[in-house]
Amino acid sequence: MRKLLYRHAIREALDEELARDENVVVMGEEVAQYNGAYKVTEGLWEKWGDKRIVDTPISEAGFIGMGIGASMLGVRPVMELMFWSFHSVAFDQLVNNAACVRYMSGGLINVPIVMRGPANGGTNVGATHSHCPEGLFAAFPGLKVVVPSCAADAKGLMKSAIRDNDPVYVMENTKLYGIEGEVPDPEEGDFTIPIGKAAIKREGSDLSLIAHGRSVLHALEAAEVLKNEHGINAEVLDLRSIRPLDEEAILKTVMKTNRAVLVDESKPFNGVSSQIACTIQEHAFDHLDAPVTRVCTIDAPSIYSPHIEDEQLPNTKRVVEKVLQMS
Amino acid sequence: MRKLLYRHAIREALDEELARDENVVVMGEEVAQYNGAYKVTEGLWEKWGDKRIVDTPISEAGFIGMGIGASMLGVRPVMELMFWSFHSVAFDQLVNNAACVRYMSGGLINVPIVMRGPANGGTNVGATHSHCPEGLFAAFPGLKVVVPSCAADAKGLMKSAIRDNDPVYVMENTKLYGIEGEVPDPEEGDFTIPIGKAAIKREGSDLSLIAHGRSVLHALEAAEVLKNEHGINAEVLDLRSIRPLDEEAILKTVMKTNRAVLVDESKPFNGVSSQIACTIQEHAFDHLDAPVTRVCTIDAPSIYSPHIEDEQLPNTKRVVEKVLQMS
Amino acid sequence: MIPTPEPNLGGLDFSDSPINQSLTADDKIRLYREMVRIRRFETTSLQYYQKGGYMGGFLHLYSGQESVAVGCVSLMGEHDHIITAYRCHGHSLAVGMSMKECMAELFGKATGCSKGKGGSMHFFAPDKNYWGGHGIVGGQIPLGLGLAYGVKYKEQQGCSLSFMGDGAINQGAVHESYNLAALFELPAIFVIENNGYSMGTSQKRSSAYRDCLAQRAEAYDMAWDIVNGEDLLEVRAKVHIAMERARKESLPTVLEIQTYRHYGHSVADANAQKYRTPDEIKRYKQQHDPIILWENRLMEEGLLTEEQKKEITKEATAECKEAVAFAEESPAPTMEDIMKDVYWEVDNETEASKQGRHFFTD
Amino acid sequence: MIPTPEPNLGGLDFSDSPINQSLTADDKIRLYREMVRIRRFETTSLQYYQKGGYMGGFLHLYSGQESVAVGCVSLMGEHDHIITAYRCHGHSLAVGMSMKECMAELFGKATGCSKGKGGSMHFFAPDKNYWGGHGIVGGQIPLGLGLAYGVKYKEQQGCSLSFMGDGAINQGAVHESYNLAALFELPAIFVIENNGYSMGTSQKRSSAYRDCLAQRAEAYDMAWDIVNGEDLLEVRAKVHIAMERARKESLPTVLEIQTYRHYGHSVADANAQKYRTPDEIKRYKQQHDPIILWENRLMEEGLLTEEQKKEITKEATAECKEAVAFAEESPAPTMEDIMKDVYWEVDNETEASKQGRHFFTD
Ligand SMILES: Cc1ncc(C[n+]2csc(CCOP(=O)(O)OP(=O)(O)O)c2C)c(N)n1
Ligand SMILES: Cc1ncc(C[n+]2csc(CCOP(=O)(O)OP(=O)(O)O)c2C)c(N)n1
Ligand SMILES: [Mg+2]
Ligand SMILES: [Mg+2]
Repeated sequence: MRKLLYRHAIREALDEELARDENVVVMGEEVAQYNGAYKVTEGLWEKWGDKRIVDTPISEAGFIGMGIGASMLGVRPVMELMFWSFHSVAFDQLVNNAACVRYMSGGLINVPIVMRGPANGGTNVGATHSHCPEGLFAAFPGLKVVVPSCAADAKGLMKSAIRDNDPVYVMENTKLYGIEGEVPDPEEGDFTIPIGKAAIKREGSDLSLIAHGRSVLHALEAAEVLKNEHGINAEVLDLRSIRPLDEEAILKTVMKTNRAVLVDESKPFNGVSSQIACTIQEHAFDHLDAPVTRVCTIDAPSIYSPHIEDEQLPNTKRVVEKVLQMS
Repeated sequence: MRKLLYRHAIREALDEELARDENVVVMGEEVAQYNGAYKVTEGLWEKWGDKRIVDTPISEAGFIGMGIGASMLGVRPVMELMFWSFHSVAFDQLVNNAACVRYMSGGLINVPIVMRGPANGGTNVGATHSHCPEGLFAAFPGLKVVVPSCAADAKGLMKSAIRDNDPVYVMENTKLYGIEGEVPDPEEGDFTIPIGKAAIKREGSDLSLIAHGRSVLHALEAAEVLKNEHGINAEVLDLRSIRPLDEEAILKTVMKTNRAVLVDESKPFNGVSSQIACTIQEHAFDHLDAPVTRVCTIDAPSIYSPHIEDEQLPNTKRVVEKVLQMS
Repeated sequence: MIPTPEPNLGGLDFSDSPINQSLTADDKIRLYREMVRIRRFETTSLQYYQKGGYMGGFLHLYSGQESVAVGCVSLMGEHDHIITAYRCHGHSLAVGMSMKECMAELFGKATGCSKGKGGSMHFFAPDKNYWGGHGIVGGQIPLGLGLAYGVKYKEQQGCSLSFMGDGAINQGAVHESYNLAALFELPAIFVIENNGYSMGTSQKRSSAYRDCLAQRAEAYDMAWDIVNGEDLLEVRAKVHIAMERARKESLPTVLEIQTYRHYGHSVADANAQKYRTPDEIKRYKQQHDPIILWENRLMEEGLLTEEQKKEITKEATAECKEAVAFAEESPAPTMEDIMKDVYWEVDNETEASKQGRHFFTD
Repeated sequence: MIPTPEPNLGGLDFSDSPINQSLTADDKIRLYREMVRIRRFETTSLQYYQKGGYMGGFLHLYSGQESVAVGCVSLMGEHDHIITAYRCHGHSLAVGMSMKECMAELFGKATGCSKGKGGSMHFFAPDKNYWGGHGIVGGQIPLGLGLAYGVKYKEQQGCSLSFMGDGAINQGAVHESYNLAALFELPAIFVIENNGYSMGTSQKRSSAYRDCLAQRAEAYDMAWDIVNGEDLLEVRAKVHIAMERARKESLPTVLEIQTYRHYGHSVADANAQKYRTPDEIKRYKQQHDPIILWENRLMEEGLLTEEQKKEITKEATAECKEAVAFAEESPAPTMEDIMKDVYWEVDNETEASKQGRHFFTD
């Protein structure tokens, strides 16, 4: 199959949706003339022009709120946060206006907006630029949170996000932008992936590694090491979205393997994996041969040092170790 | 023992700390001349004057950031958020500047600040005004989160918070402000409660109800009902602080009763109780006779209607039902 | 550079302005009726709030400010949109919402405009281009900006009117919106309803400014004006200019409309008679009540008789009574209702709604 | 009302101003040396960044803007404080931080000023009244306001200087801070280092304004001025006035200092030669480089010889080399280090630190 970089898969999704629906407009800092800080929107401004691809000032609360307001009128903005970390200056718009206006209006309004951008550590940019807020936003009913781990998912989920009539927050990853993956050719038809469906990325029988985003890659690598060096056959489940969450798939793999290790770039207190562990123990209690354990980012603000940041994050070694520690 | 309203216990704490340390300054919207929207600061402006009790404009990001900056110089601001729900417009200051500046400076700076205000539902003020962000903030290493459930704790923990050299976020409750409780007389000496120590509020043997804030009251009421109507003897643990978290006390009560029901006004996805369930199953797996279950706020934005809001929240009836459902 | 106006508080007569000359006698009576209806609605709300057991939460009354909402809304056309803060009953009735749905909302009933989910601060009527009713101070302003963005994007000739209080102007999001409006040349009108106080804090204690609050628009090279809100005709004349600037030139404006609230910040305002002297309140009620002033003008112009006046009040009172009866009789939302209106896709049972778990209550 | 200045870009000679007249020959050479040291440091950083394997993350170079940090810091006394954004190397060296600790920080070493935890954007030296180095655009401005608050609270005669870029002025927190500074009469100076661009966006594409960006201060009835940043003496003269206003009258000022960055936004700026023409960059480097201009002046005044100049550059180069050696040889932070510097109470092993679990890694 055709291969695309993760960033180009997103661009293709945007491009196709811009063509499909004249109400789709891409907005954010440096998305137009600069081609995007991470080149996700490269070439779109040249192709689609000023109306459809819009550069904004550094006013996240203002322009994200503006997007939400416009979406209430039927515009379908796809807003880039240069880093998802900058959610902190637009939080009110993100968790009150986008998430609650439908509810507070008794269903009279809906907010068909997408917020997207990278949300990850691992690039040595320090504590304020390395937040992983997927668990944070998934905590707000009214929001949807999507975290694609590969190029195909990035494209397919982005297209679904743009067509969704609720606010969808897509958390990309600067460490994945440059990774290639197979993505169906547009010639073969419109390619979307439904939001809320997890994917088994590797079949296994001895334990389940449950992950999302870049952690899926660590889980897959760890599964190889476990197989080759320890004869342990791990199944890897990629959540793909955090809300809606494919609990069925989670419980299914756990009931199959009876053991789960969660790999999650969140900080451990109320990381996505806290919720998942909570769910598993509640709904698959009798199927568990051991407690659910987790590999999260080590619990401190994100360190800068390139010598050590990778150790603070989940990585293959830490996943393997955690699995081997299991009773 | 002497009885005080919860709100007056807080006021007494503020008053005593204002007297103890000339660097303590109370700031927020309407805290001075208006006596506080919820009268927590009543009389303090009259007593302490303009320098120590300061009214601010409606600029939460600005004035909270200002407090953080001043605290770096050794001022010890106690900032009121009229509602903790308004954290959404000051989020960057709360989770980046307060939580990370120590880390990013390699420990050169510390931020001895207290943020306080009510954080609760149940007053029919709708989705944007009813957030319970204790779990959200506890997720950020660098912050401390305290949730007092009674007048004595409110006073003792507030005093510890003000003396703490790290940022402490105290989540009060408008539904508790008017509730009376025993508080030691200042004559008997300086009364503080260490942050990070949970309290057994009721001894029991059959199961553990673990709660914080107002949910402790529901847990206690439910324990009475369970005892009187069902012969079930529940232990009630009041967490008192969410970070630092008294995991020892949590595990101890669970190992004693072998069953836990968590009562938590958070929304269920990544509520405080998600984290606690995750911890219990991890560290007391073999002691559990049943999965840990939870009574949280029903998972939708907070409804206004006074006819139904109480049903959306944890309440005594829902706690009793949940316990009775346990296998 | 847009020239800045001389703040004009001299009490000019704005009846000459074309937008006002076009008012028929009926129009003028209708404007009167709207204001009276709002006043009555608020009085009734207050009454039931104080009785206890009917409503919960906050109640921020609009009494005294009626000329602002009614004057502004009277200028709105098909592509003009409006959004405001939590003190929203006046705007809601002015756009044509029924007293019934509003009162039922206050009573927390399923028949309320927001099905009992929003309450006093959150009335909406998108079918009337009315986008709420918002509780976070200043938070609605970027949304209002977005409404202007939407109008322009769709190449309609229209504008958005975004209302806020004199305290709200110190929220950062407001300034970000000013800059965006001016930079993108959006048909956005920012209306500061300056009633002199944000809760218990006077304008002087919350804002630094040169001559007035609207003047901050100059920082963004944006047009602005100051309006004596007690005069319905001045409101209409000046807001009309801003709306035309927006519609025809796609340029934003900040308007500061001076007004006064008769009651405290909310019904729970314990200090309502402290931070404002009883004298001040009395003076405003007696000499600056926009309803009385409009009434006097209509009387002078011979358009309104004592009888008509009574009739209008009577009608409004009757309408309120009906609204209360409707609200009382209406059913409360159910437990199932709590879970509705969270996601469009779920409410509409689409394919998308069938994947994965959306709600985490057991 | 504070009178607003005429923006003065006419190239007046500020050598007469008292604060500049007091400069000895040594002082002037010292200022020169500071600027050269910063330039060298940045060139060295760039070199090692590009070599690969030495540094991570971003690198925002200060080259071209040296006169701003050096000019401002040269005016600071015991109770004056400074804070800035992520483009912070210039300010850091200007306040007296050593190249060693700064370079070690870039190299992510435990000997770095922030122990390798902050990186390029987060240098701090509270002992030198320097409060960082902050990555969230505009986020440092309320902190700077708080420094002014602290100075006033402690009844010291001092002020805070809070630096931001021309793009940062559109963050809401900045405006909230302007209002608070003016309202509370705080000794806060807001310095806009206007290098014409925020990343790839020119001033005109990001900000609506009347004559200039500092003029937004008028919205808050605050003093402001515009400064030609290429002239070290003008920087000193005008910033001194603002600092005196702050110290003596406890009043805030917004200053816009016009400057230029020689490199792209950061080393990763793929479009550094696109949004600005190569011609423009060349012109600034040749005709408006503050170091060259200062050098020329000192030469003209006979205070600097060709030899001295070479010597100063040589020293700075040697200092950089030593700093690199130090950084290279220094140890990296360890796994245990990751968990330090999160809580003061934990680091100091106080009683408070012994209650409950602070960290949630197994
Ligand atoms: C972000 C935020 N901060 C504080 C509040 C609490 N609050 C509600 S209304 C209000 C006063 C607002 O005054 P103003 O903007 O003048 O409007 P008015 O009430 O006079 O109509 C305050 C402080 C809030 N709702 N949101
Ligand atoms: C809140 C926030 N939004 C966006 C960014 C990304 N960003 C970093 S620097 C920058 C440009 C800032 O330009 P300016 O304020 O002019 O400062 P300069 O880089 O020119 O010194 C942007 C968009 C950020 N760090 N924080
Ligand atoms: Mg007001
Ligand atoms: Mg710039």
